[in-house]
Amino acid sequence: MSMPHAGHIVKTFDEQLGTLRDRVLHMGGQVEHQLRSAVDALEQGDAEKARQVIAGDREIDRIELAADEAIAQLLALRSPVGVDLRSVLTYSKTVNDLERVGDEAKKVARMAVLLAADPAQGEGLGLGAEVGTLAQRAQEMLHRGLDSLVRLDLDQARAVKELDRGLDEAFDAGIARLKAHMAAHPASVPLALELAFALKALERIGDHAKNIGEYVFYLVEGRDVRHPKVNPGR
Amino acid sequence: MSMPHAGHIVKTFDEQLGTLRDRVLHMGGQVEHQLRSAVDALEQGDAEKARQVIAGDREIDRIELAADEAIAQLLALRSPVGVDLRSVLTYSKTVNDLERVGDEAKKVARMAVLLAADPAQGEGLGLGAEVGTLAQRAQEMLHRGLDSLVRLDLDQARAVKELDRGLDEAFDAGIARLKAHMAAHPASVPLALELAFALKALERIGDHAKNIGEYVFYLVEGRDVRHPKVNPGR
Amino acid sequence: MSQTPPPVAAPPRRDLRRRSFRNPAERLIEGVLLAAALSAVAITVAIVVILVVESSAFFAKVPVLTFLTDTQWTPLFSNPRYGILPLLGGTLMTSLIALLFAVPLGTVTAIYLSEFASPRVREVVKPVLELIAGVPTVVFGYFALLFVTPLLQKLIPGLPGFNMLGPGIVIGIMIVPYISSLSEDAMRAVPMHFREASFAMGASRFQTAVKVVVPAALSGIVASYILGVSRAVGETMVVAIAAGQQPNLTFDPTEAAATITAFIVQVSKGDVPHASIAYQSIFAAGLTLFVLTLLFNVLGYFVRKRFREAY
Amino acid sequence: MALQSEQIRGLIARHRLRDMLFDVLGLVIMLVLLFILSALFIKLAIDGWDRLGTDFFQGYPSRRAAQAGILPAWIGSMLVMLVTALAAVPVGVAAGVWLEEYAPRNVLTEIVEINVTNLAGVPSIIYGLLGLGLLVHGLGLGPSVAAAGLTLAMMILPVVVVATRESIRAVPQTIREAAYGLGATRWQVTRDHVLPYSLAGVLTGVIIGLSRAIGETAPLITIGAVAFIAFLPPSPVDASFPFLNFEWLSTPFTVMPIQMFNWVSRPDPAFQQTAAAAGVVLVGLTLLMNGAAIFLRYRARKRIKW
Amino acid sequence: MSTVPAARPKAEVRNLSFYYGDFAALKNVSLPVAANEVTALIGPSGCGKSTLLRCFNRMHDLYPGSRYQGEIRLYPDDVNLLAKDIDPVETRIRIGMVFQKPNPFPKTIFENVAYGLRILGERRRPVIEEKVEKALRDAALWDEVKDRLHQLATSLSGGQQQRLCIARTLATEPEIVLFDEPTSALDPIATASIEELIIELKQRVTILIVTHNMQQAARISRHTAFMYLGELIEFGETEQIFTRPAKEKTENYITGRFG
Amino acid sequence: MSTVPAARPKAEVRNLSFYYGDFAALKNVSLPVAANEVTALIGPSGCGKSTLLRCFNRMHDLYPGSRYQGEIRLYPDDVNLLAKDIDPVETRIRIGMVFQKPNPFPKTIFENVAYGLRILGERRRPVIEEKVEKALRDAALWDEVKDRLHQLATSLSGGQQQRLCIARTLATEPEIVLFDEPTSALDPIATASIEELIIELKQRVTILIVTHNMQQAARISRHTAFMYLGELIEFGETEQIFTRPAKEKTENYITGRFG
Ligand SMILES: Nc1ncnc2c1ncn2[C@@H]1O[C@H](COP(=O)(O)OP(=O)(O)OP(=O)(O)O)[C@@H](O)[C@H]1O
Ligand SMILES: Nc1ncnc2c1ncn2[C@@H]1O[C@H](COP(=O)(O)OP(=O)(O)OP(=O)(O)O)[C@@H](O)[C@H]1O
Ligand SMILES: [Mg+2]
Ligand SMILES: [Mg+2]
Ligand SMILES: O=P([O-])([O-])[O-]
Repeated sequence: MSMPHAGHIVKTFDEQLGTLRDRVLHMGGQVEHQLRSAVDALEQGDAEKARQVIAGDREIDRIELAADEAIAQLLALRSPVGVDLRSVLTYSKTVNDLERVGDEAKKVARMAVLLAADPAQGEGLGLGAEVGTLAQRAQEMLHRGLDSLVRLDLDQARAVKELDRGLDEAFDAGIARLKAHMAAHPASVPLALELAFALKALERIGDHAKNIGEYVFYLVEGRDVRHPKVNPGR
Repeated sequence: MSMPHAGHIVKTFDEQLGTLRDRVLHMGGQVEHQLRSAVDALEQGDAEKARQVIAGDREIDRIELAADEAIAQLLALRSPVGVDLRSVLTYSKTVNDLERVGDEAKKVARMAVLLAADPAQGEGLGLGAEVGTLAQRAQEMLHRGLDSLVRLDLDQARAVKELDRGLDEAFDAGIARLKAHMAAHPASVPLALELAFALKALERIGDHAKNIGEYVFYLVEGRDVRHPKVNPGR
Repeated sequence: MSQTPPPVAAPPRRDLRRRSFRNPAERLIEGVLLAAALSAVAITVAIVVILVVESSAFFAKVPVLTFLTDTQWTPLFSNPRYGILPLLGGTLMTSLIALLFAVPLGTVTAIYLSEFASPRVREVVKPVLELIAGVPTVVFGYFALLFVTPLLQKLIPGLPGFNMLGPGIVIGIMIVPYISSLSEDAMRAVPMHFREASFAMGASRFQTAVKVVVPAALSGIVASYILGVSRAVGETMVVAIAAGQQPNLTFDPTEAAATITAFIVQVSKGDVPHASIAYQSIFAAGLTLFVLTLLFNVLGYFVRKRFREAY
Repeated sequence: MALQSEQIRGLIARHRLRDMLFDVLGLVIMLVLLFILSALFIKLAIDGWDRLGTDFFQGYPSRRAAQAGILPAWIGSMLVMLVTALAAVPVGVAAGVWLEEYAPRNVLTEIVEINVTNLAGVPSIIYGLLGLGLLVHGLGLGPSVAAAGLTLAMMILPVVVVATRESIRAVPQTIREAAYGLGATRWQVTRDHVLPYSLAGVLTGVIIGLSRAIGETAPLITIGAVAFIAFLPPSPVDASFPFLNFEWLSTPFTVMPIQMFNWVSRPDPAFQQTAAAAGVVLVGLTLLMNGAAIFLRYRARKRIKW
Repeated sequence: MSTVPAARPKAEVRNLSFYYGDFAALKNVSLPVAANEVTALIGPSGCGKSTLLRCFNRMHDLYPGSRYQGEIRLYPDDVNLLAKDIDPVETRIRIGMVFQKPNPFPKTIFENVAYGLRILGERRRPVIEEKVEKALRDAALWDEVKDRLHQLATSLSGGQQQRLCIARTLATEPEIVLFDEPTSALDPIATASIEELIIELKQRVTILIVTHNMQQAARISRHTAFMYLGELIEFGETEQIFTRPAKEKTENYITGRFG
Repeated sequence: MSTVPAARPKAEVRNLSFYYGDFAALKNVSLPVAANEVTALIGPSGCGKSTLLRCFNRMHDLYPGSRYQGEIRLYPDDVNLLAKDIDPVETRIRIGMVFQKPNPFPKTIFENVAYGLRILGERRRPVIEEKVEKALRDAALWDEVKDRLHQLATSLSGGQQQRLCIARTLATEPEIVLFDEPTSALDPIATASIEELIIELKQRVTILIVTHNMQQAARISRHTAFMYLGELIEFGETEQIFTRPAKEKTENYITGRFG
């Protein structure tokens, strides 16, 4: 495992960078857990679990604040340059995305609460398969995105990008099915609309995971690969 | 007008910070313009304008990349501390939010394209008022958020926060109306769902504007006021 | 944004190639300076040549071995003997007495001035010592003969008017400022931060002086001793005036004895005909003295050089 | 803490005591030294006091102690010094400059350096022998003012060289590099910077050298200075063209210290008083010169900060 | 002035003023020094940083004409270091100092470190050897010099010399070590090793450091004091000082505005 | 090695090796120096930065026993500065130098600045006065010293002295100015003004600067060269060197890892 921030003469710097990295990865783990719980709650109609997720988002927010403060301190006290700076900037952006993922997970959890309150309706929507696919893909992307960050694995990072395409297609399919369902069952509209937002949330999670993968490129190679259309090659 | 980064002994530093700030404000202006155009396109059913907005997002992306690079360079070459560091971090976060706003504006524009293709349907939805209110509020929030950044005006920043509550309410009302409409007019579902996403986008823009206001607090007072629930007072 | 620099009226560029007119003047000056520096070599060469040439006539008459081993020096007698040992003995005795006096006093004074005395005391005492070093030796001869010896005669009954002790002590007094001044310079040259480091560890003044300053300045101090010896050996007037003119191979400091230098003065005072053996004998004596001091000087040179390289 | 503070306090107390003892020892030694020296000078002054008067300075040596004066001696000293200064200063300073500013790092330089160092340690009487062999007999100058002046010039040459070198060395290399960096040539650097900044030091060295020369006896005895001279050398300045007159260079002469030596060597106590009087003058003169040198150096140190 | 969250103060400056003759180099400075932490003093040239530092081991007593007013309390003894009845020598044994320019004595490496022990009257060779080794290890120098203990200290590189000076100070186990710009004569690599060392040392001793290099203060200290014209302008946790200083003067100084 | 995007090179080092006796202090260094830009040389102690800098004005010629091999071409003349037929004295007139320790001559402020002009044979007082004023203005010192031009330069503060040395160099309108760690003896505030000055100066002259302070290189230079053990490891735009260096050695050095 390549650690870009080992080996400073001043070991505290390694420690601090390491701590920051661990904090970010810990946040990633938490967010993954939130997402998994939210999806489980949705699939199992478990309102209690969903509520835990909603409550748990505060913890994510707390971690975000702490991480941002740690980043500001590291920048202020250590003036990192080169790979160290790129690491810190990557962590900063990753934290931001993870926080957004947390929020999206919360949205999914909210949906789960609604569904749990009206299980019959949920059955009626019959979207178990779509949600399941989307959720699974989103989770995989997030996991791989974080993994690519841990391992500084550009192949993995590239793979996340590929996966995003599939996710977007699944999302479009899901929305199309929803539209059809809503048109056919007007009574399902309120819940279905919420479900649409949940699907959207899962789709967004994929985008965030993709972002994380892109940051890894920046960290490792020093080039910003976001927005490939306006940014050919760099 | 208080400029936190004037008066360095090394004037180039002032210049560089000034350039970065101008870049961020310019991006803000661009994004405001995008949003206004998107909303106009939506309200006027102007597909051409909407397409311009969609195309214009690339420019936003380009500015984001350039700003992020400038920020990385500034951090690497100048090791800012104190208010300078807070400024840079604020700009960094603001850029991120602005890019998101740009994306949301693009979503609104996409909706506008759809609507323009089917003006009758749009009329039928009869949501002109809701969209108008939301759009107007979102625009105002964005404008005020950026303004608070320009002037380092905490009152303004606080005001943005207040406005967000109204926006959220307007959004909820809009969604409720949409649900009712969809249930009543199943044929409108496909377009209505897109409209719901557009409303969601406007609501998110408000959130981003609020974020910018919160960063201003950080810049001026050095305290992070995001996530007030987990972060009482700081 | 970086604007393009305003067009600056470029000064006419100077040609970088070597110019010939400047070099001759510079070279001329360098030549003159070099010639001046070589004069030092010339003087040394002249000394050696004169001493060797004049004394070679002497050594043609007196075998070198006799010169070095005979214990009598009576060139002016009708039955002249030319053994340098008595003169050498007198020279070394007076120098030894001087050193026994000057080294401890000079060293203690130097340490005291450099490490203990307040700046004000130092500022007064140091120049005074230097002034003393400038007093003509003939005046010290006067002291030795008319002040110190009479004083000693009170302490040591039977001390003859001419003796080695009195002039020895006076030479000692003469070279105390020399030794203390050079040693003090060497100690002053030890950078302040060494002292601060030592004091900061809780060392006392004496510990700092003895364990840090003196070792660091040691070669400078030793060099000052060596140069002191060299001066004592070459000292003329004090012994010429107060030690007597009798070549006398003895190690009793209370006796009178002649030194090499005193002998040369004694001969020169009279009207010695050029090319006489007496005339030549002073060059032989001078050569001995020169070799002796040369040894000390070269030793001192290397010790000092090491000291210079220390920081 | 490794040691108990009680122990430390004891240790410190012992160290303090030792400091104090040495402080007292140093002070006592110095005071004793100064006391002895002042006693010597006071005795000298007391002995010679009665003889010090205008007559003494205007009189010629005499067989009668009460009438003996030092006129030819001090005039002789002045003339000899003139020759010495004119010969030693330019050559010494130039040699010092060459050694510090021009000398390449090679054998020649090393040889010159060793020679200068050695010459500084050669006893003065050897210079006398040199003068005797080289100037008096070799060049046929005879026992003259010129021979004496040149002999002393050779003697103080190393003093001037060493003083020049040391004060030049005190000019930081950074100052030289600054001047070279501006495009100055070696001579410009020397003339515009090195020499002006070290002038006080050079002057100090020159004065100290001359004061040594003025008190020097042995070499002049060796070259044959006569103690008893009852006339003055011809004046160096003429009333008529070409106004300068070099005859004085070749006249026999005497100088102050020789005069004093001569008187000291006589058993007659009256002459010893006269000797003391000459001693007072001589000491006064050298003190004055050395004092001037010390003052100069002190002022230079104050004025130039790097 | 911010209050200090330092759990255990090792020393505390109280209303300290200091005069060189009539010139007040320190004006009513108060400052806690947390035990086993690094406290940094920063500020523009001539603001009195070194003066304050040198009060701690009474270095000023070596030179005539200076005057203290106020207290520096040392804990846990709770004595006033500046009191008349406190022996400066004892203070210096308990409070070590490392200087700007590496200044090993022109002796062997071993003798440099042994110096402090000998001063304290230690004669037993094995004890000295053991303590020298320990001090050199503590100063992260042992491995580099263990085979050349009897070579001259001046043969070491600048950074090694400075670590030797630290070892020399550590040998007598001081409670506080004062550093006066310890790296300003060193290059970045040597500087980094000294910084690393200082950070390690705080486990053993309390550290007070003067530095011109603000980034250095940022990197190694827990608390930072900003001084200006002999006054203490701001004292606080280093991260606070560098991310959100409370005083405008501090902000101006650390960000490179006109001081 | 990265290629240089410098539009106009003012000078170019080509395959330069330099020997102190047998010791190769520079090994085959090649490096462009862009006109009217600041180029910084960084690297650990003893890597040859100063040696390289001092090749530009042939300072090594002052000391015996050193040897150049390779070229430094100066544009637009397109001559090799190291060629035998080039006069080092002329070179030094066109290529000025500012040293680590401020080293004003112990003369008046005016005479310090006028010295270079006098060397060039300028005798006309009004011309000298005008140029001295201009140089002092260019060095941002005029306002501070205009009322005390005839006081000794040594009475100025460290930062002012250094600016005076810069003015002294500027007076003769050199084309390149070499700076050898010009701020390492100064405090942060004086350092900042010198940095500001250097940035301003590049409009007029080409600047080559050696610095131990990497942040300084980052702040003021357009291009940075990283040297190690006499070799040029990496040369490139400063922002690239500090955000994404191409060589691992560079990365390790700038981020404070083992060099
Ligand atoms: N021995 C002294 N006598 C008189 N004044 C002094 C003495 N030492 C220092 N000062 C003055 O006291 C003030 C504080 O000096 P100090 O050395 O403590 O400053 P500093 O903050 O350490 O500065 P620097 O960063 O330059 O070392 C300065 O104005 C200085 O001129
Ligand atoms: N006059 C000299 N004679 C012999 N070797 C020298 C001389 N000057 C420098 N060196 C050696 O040449 C190498 C490069 O020295 P240089 O001064 O250029 O390094 P530097 O990079 O400027 O280091 P620093 O940052 O310490 O100034 C070093 O190993 C040094 O020891
Ligand atoms: Mg975009
Ligand atoms: Mg200081
Ligand atoms: O900020 P987002 O809602 O687009 O993730």
